[in-house]
Amino acid sequence: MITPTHYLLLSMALFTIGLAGVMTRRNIIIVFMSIELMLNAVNINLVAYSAQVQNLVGQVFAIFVIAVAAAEAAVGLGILLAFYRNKETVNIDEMNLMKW
Amino acid sequence: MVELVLIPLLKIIVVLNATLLGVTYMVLLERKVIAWAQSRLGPMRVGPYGVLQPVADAMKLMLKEDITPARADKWVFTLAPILSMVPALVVYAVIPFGDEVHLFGRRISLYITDINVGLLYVVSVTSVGVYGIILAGYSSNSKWPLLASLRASAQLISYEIAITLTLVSVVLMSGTLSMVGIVTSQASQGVWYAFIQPMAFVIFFIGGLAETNRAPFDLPEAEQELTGGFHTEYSGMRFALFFLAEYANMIVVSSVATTLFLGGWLRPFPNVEFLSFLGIVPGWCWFLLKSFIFLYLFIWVRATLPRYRYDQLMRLGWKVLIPLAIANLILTAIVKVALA
Amino acid sequence: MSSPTPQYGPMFDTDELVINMGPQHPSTHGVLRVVLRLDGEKVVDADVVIGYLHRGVEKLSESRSWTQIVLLTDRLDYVSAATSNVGYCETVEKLMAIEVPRRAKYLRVILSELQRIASHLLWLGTHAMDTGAMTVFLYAFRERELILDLFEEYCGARLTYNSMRIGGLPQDLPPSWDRKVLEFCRIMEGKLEEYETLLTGNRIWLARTKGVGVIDGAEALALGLSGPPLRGSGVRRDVRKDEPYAAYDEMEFDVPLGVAGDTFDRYVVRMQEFRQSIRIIRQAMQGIPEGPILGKVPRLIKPPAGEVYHAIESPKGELGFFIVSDGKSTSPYRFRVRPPSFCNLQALPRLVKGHLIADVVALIGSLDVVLGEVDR
Amino acid sequence: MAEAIAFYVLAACILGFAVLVVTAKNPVHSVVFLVLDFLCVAALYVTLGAEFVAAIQVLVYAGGIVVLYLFVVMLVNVKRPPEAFRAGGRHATLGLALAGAVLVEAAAIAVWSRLSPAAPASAAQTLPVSGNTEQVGWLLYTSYLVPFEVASMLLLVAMVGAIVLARKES
Repeated sequence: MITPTHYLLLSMALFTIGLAGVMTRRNIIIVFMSIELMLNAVNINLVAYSAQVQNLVGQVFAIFVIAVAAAEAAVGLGILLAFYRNKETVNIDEMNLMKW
Repeated sequence: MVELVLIPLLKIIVVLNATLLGVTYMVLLERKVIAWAQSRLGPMRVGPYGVLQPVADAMKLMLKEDITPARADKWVFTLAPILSMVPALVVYAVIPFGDEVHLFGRRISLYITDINVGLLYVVSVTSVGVYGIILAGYSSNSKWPLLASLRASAQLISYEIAITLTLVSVVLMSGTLSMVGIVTSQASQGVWYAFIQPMAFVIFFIGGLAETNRAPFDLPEAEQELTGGFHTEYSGMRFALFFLAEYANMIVVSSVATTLFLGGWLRPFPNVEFLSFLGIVPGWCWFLLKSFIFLYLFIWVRATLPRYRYDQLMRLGWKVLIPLAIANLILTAIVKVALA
Repeated sequence: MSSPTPQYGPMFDTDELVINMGPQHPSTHGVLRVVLRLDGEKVVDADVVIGYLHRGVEKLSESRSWTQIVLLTDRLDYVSAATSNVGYCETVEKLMAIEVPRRAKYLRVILSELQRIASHLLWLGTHAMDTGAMTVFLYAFRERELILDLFEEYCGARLTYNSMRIGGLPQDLPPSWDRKVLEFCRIMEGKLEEYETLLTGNRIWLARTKGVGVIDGAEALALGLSGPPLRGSGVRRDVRKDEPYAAYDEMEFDVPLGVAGDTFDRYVVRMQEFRQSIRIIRQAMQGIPEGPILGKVPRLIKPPAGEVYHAIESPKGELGFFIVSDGKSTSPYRFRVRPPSFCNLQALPRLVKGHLIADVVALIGSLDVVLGEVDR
Repeated sequence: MAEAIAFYVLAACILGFAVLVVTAKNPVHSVVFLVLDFLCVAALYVTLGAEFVAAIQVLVYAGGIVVLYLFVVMLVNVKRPPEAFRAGGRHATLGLALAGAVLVEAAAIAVWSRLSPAAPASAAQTLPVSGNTEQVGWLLYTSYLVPFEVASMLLLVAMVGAIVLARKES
């Protein structure tokens, strides 16, 4: 029997992997992708509990999360491209200026 | 057990095989029709009138050396054709080829499954197909395929928007996303949606040409410009997978268009009693006939028209088709609310 | 992508992509190589590299007898051998001051114009094919086949005709050949309508050709363009009119001109030239005089010392031959061809700049180059 | 039983692909794993009866957002992947420690929640429509209309912002 706890553990593990990626990778694109993983971990929780309590609000929120993720990806990658054009790097450690 | 596992499994086997057979013969059909359009004979050597040509082609592609370019990203290079073939085949799961038939004392529905989000499933699965193309271009370690794959992905993503918008207006009419539900709602409303959504129908057809990389939107495979396209570096069976995927996608687009706009398996004028003698022909025959008309149109267009340029293609997609599709959607919504 | 050795090389040129088009490319019409510098799909610069089909025709001619050279001229513009033959033979005739019989002149006009139609058909087919309209290609080749049959009946060859002799022609017309030519003219007129239906009014075709590769008359002249590319820019220059050779002074025909100097105008000019060629063939067929087909030519051709330049209007443009004879040997001292394809091709980098890749193939097609003539 | 098999297989795929996303050297490989990961997550949604979210997951995430990532990777990754210069990861120790701490914390919550289960599931919501898509749509356009509109505004702003950012200054 698969209980919500199983889903919770899964989502937790996924979140942790994403977090590890954010903290350890140097390529900002991979950092972005790790954030997407974390968002997905959240979504799994939302949907799992929505199924558990027979209430669709969880799914509605999952959709909002996806919308926000899309917006984040668009703007984030836009900033990244603008940055890359000026500094010719995607290394997150080299992004240490507030302005230039 | 029989109901749950055996019958769906049999259906999947039948549909997959029929699709692959249809795809190979689609190639022959295309060569023949274009040949006739160009006052040639087309393939004539293998079998009578060349009917065994697809067999020979398949043999050739399987026996050919499968070359991986030096310094290619081997892993992705192998994955790309698979990623483009799988979505093209998976879509067939929700396409209703016909109503129910009685076979060996059982009622068997002529579709693998009918899911609540059928149309959305089609759209989302086909949207994954673009990865095959991008990754093929990237992994070949060659400039022409890279250029072609960038073209292809931009094209697919742009035209997907227009197509999806037309689908939404159809969904507004039918009130359901289920593919079977869309057909039955056409039956109950007594009209094919092509007649009440002509604009959506035309936009869908044009977008379908672009989505399947067919002329006049075949820029990603423009041999005269890009020496072949994103699959330039592919050979043998991996090339064959791209090839099959393209034709499988053509059949998908025709099938979806048939389902959405031409009443699927319904006979022409389903509500006119006078024409009820047409009901003798089984539904799946009507379905195949309508899809075939679409496929013929694809080929006909290819034989007739020159190719768009990249910027013109983008302009057509973004400045003509998408606004028209949005306008059509809004109009449909207004009319629907006004009538309700 | 994960290269083990760090590279700190220049990283600011990542926007431009240098890409090699040809010599093995489906739409460079042979072995042309164009090195393109691209910004996205836009062409920043183009460098035309030629020489992949160089056979040394000019040098070879200096060790061949005057008659043998006719064979070599076949292989210059190999889709338009007859006009090259005419050009060479007339040059030598001019050097030797040989009077060519009128019947031979008329026949030269007929063969030249048939050849012009054949060459333009090949251009039309490949040009349309380059832009993706593949049916036109096969239609054009269907009609070109008829011309090849006519040539085969006349001289036995289908591509390299060797159809001229210094002083006239090798043989008279085969029986009932003239009737077949007129029949061909009738068929061709109908087929032209067919091509125009497929292309001229087609929105996509117009979008692909209008405003692409615009060049004005002055610049076209400065670049040394000739033939349809020059006339497409509105410059009235046609060797057949300006310096009539063969029997063109007795023919009545118009010189079609373009206005905008874009790819579409070059297309229209050539389409009109089909009709003018048919008109010329009909006139020549009607007015063809009886008489000999070969003038008084010495058995051993040995022109007097001197140099000569003579140009004709080949389907591609102004085809000129410059020959120096030392008066002693039985082969030219210096033999030089002014090939229209070569001169037209040098406009390509100028034309493609700022356009997209798709336009590059359209423009190569629109210039109508034959690499055999470019590289010689 | 079938549910358990599906869950464990999918969970293994999701976690495995996620690890590969984070560890792959080549960013393009990372993107490919990310797509596969998202597809598995979508499959998980299907097993949970959330077909609509699953379809949206594939359509928006796998078919849209990740394509964007792939584009950017191909655009910027041509010459110099950052990891090629210095061995080892950034803040490797700190990062992994932090991740471990989060894992422990979350596990603790999970265990605690298991020991004292939450209030029993409330009675199933009654909506005037049936079918997953219809129900989600009903909620989106009734109770959550304002958040929905806010989300669409957000997307619009993001779209404009992305175009402004990515445009070359002329």
